Amino acid sequence: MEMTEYSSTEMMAVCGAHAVKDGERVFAGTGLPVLGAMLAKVTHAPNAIIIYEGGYVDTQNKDLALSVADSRLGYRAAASIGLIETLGFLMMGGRVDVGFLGAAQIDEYGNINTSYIGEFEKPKVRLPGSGGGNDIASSAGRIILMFTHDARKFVKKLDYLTSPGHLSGPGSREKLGLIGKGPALVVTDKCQMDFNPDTKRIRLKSVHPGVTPEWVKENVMFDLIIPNDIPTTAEPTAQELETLRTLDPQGIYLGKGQK
Amino acid sequence: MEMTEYSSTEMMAVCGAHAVKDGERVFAGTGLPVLGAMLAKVTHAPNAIIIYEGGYVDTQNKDLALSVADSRLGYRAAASIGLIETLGFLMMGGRVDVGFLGAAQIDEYGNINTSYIGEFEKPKVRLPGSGGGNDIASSAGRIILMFTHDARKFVKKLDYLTSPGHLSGPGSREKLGLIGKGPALVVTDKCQMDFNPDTKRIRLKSVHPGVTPEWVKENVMFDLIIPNDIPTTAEPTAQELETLRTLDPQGIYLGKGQK
Amino acid sequence: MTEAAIEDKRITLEEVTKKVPDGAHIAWGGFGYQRPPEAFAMELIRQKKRGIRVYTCGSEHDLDILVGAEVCLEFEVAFFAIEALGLAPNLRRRSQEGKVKFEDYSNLAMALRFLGGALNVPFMPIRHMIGTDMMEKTRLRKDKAKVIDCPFTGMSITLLPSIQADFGVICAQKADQAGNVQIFGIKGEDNEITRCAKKSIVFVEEIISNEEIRQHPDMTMIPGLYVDYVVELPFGSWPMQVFGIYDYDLAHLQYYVQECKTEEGWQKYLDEWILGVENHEGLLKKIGEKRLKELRADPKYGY
Amino acid sequence: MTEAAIEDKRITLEEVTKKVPDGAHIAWGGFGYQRPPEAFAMELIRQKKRGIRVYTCGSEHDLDILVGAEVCLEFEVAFFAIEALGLAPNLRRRSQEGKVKFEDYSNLAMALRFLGGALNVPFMPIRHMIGTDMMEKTRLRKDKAKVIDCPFTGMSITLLPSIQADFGVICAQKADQAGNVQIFGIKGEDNEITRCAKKSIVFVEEIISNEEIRQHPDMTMIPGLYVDYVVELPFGSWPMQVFGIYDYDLAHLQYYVQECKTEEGWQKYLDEWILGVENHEGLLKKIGEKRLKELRADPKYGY
Repeated sequence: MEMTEYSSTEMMAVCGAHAVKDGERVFAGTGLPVLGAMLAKVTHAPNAIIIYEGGYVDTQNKDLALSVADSRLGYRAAASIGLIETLGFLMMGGRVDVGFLGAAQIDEYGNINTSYIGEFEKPKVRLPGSGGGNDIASSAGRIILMFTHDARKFVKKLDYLTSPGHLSGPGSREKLGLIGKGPALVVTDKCQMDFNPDTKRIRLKSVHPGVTPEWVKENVMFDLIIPNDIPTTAEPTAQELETLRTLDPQGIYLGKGQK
Repeated sequence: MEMTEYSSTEMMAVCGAHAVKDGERVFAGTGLPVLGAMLAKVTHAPNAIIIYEGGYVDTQNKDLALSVADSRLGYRAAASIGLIETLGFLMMGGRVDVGFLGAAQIDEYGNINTSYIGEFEKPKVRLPGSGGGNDIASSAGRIILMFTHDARKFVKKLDYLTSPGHLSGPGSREKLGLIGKGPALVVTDKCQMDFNPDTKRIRLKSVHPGVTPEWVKENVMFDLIIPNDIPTTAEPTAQELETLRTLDPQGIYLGKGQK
Repeated sequence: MTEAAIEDKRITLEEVTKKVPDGAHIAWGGFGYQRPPEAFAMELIRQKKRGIRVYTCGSEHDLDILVGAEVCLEFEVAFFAIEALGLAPNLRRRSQEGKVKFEDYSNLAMALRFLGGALNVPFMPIRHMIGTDMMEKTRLRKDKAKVIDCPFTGMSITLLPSIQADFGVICAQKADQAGNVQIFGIKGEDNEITRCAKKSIVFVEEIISNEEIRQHPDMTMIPGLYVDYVVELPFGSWPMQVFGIYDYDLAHLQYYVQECKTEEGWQKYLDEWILGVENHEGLLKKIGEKRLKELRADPKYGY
Repeated sequence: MTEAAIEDKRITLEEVTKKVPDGAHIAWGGFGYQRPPEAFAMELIRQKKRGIRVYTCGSEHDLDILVGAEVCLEFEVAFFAIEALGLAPNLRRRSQEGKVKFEDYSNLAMALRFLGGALNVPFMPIRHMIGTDMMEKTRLRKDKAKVIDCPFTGMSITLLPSIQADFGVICAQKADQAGNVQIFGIKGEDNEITRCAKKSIVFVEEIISNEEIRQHPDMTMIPGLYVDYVVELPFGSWPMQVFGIYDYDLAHLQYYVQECKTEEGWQKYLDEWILGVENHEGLLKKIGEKRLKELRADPKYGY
């Protein structure tokens, strides 16, 4: 297959898309997850059903949305209701297979901070907060985390735990009655990580072309599990890239000419 | 004013109508209460807002309904929603001024049985049950009870307490956190009764033309309070009767030619 | 772009009824005279189901025939009668025979129990029912309701156990083949029923295209995500009504109430109107085109 | 028949804002870019309100200007940013100054708290938030959330305190003068907000007749019973969007985010776009007919 140049952001979007299976019910937030979910739907997962927390159910939007409440998502949606519907009946009701989330920090168990940087009592930065993130992390069948790689985001201890990953390890989600199975995959612009099924601790899964396992190990602030024989992430195909760029012609999420 | 012959059922409907004030939010069940509420709205209370538990809000039906869910009530309603709306947000939300109810039995405190005649363990008759009755009795601002007079309906002890009246007397509703103020008026085809504000016990308020306080006293199975100087209930006016018959031209609730 | 196939959840009345096993717990839609699953009740009888438990606010002729045929003798319910026409005759008789078991709730209590099931939380709070015999007198459930001290206000508050029934069954005006449902007129508790059930069955008067659904997303009351089976079945709520489509058959209801006052009368009704027709099409033929046409709603009024 | 007068709840933006006292608690409608009460936020600033507390799932530019102008510094909220464009600039700065107090909840938690208020019950159960810092870390409330043992299942379950705010404020497409409201596109948490508030204020793009409301009762999302004031205010959500009516003004939002990164930039924005116009009509004049026309939605797409 012909290789095409692609940006690291495009790589992330394609990895996100690959994580969606056909027929799944997908809960997407704004940003790259939207693109990943849309790409999946127009390539290998045409029967994926995409839901946005504002109230849009089973969307077929033609233009890219800036907000989970964007009118663009309303065009040809199968239903257009409200938050109790999407985050309550669908999400807490256990009817969503996969949810995408971003994070400002995660720890070794995939617990998520999107609220504060610094001490709670006197934070350095107030981040957006949970939004629907905690709801998605608690109840979606599995979680895919997507964010650009920065060592300061992979911390030993979160400044604030906004949304549950595997909490303190095996059994801790079940003990609290959480419905979803927690984080399954972390996608950055450098690598992919998953979680050891026995210990629920994060581990390296694949490195993107040009990135070494050593680089990744040095660019997380905890002791990352690195199994033997880490594969290189498959590169996006020419067709995937072409389709992806059709979905975001203005480069709103993909950026313009950025590598 | 010219007097017109009228039936005892018509008398009840008119008494029910008189109990509604202009601008009030009225919750009506099927049967005579519908007629009472509709009569009020087309005579002295044009700004009354009528709500039916199936989901109809602010109705202006042109034909009489057989069911609280009847499509007739949907014609020109201001909204057509569901039970959580009517019995939840509106009723339990404390937004309804007056509710009409029927009863198979009531006791001295206006507590209501619409569920079983005979012992609960081996009932003689299974009645319709609460329906929305308990909800209305619990939370409507005040309750108007309407049923045909029969001594066996006014009992010292209910076979089953379906819907709360004044329970065991002053303060007992408040103690349980019930929002509504409880029964205010009982309308039968023989008389009207209200409740002593201090003791919350039922008492005779007026007797319909031709009925004596003594007859009423003998036709209840508890010791009815009969104040001095019981007035005779005002007779329906010719205009009220004419309007009422227009609302039920087929005599569905009023009966045909019945006195 | 790859075109998604539109999932086809259509099935016949006979086949969908076969999927409901004896002993199933059903959250039962429709409210009063509006959109009850009548044809489904009749088919449950024809297929001789037993041991069904029904959860509902209130239904009328549909449940009374289930009681008469002893398909369903256990109810968690708020209301049971034929409004304006009197008590439900089979229910009255079967109750006197000691055959029917009720767990009594109020209408709001049942609707909130469906809402709690839809939210997948174990209970819902209510300010009603407290102070009455409905709190203590119980026949079917270990835990009918619980009163706790509210941890915020200190006041007593009643908790009701949520319902997540095996099946949710409703009738509606329109749906597409993927189960996106449009309901016109009151919704009763049908929105909550389809969301709380493990599997939902929707009977519709008319199947419309997915394209039409997507032209009017605001009109979708129940997204297809909640719906497992869609049955196109005109007059599926006869002898009751469907807003905008047809009115109730008052003459038939009056005949039913009168006829079924005796066991003999009920058996005759059962033989003639339910077992005596092969299926729903047979029933419609028996009712006759003339009568069906009379019942058709005037679009201006909806009945 | 006596004709009912149709109650007239219409009022101007200026007058309705005067009815909101300093210190009022407001349940704030709109969700993300969709139908936020922007013009109302600007008028609160012009009238120099202080000490407002806002309850909302998430809003963006509208709340950020309230924070910048220090009208509102207390929030019970789930989300605060300008989606896709970055952090809310005033919020970021005022937070660093230590001036803003948040009580953090999730989106569903806030929506359920409104639902609980609408039902007039003291709390609602939720299976989320448990296990996180949101449960314990608190700034505004004595009782942020409580975990109890479920009396039915024995499992731990979280209870959230219901909200019954002084005011509920939403924007919608259409209403009649009696406050019967039609909302097209997503509803967010606006249905619950109007039902839980002590007084509700509705801003609409267009007033329609009561007759039109009664022709389509299925389209009434919020009956007038819940609504105290109706304000007809075209472009009341600018620079955000209203489904079917107009799109967001992306250029303005980008300009806002850039400009307000510094206090000086914010003060300039405040002077130019909020205090520098006399009222909403003045704002529309400043934006200009040409730009407003560009933002008008194509009815085919809704944006």
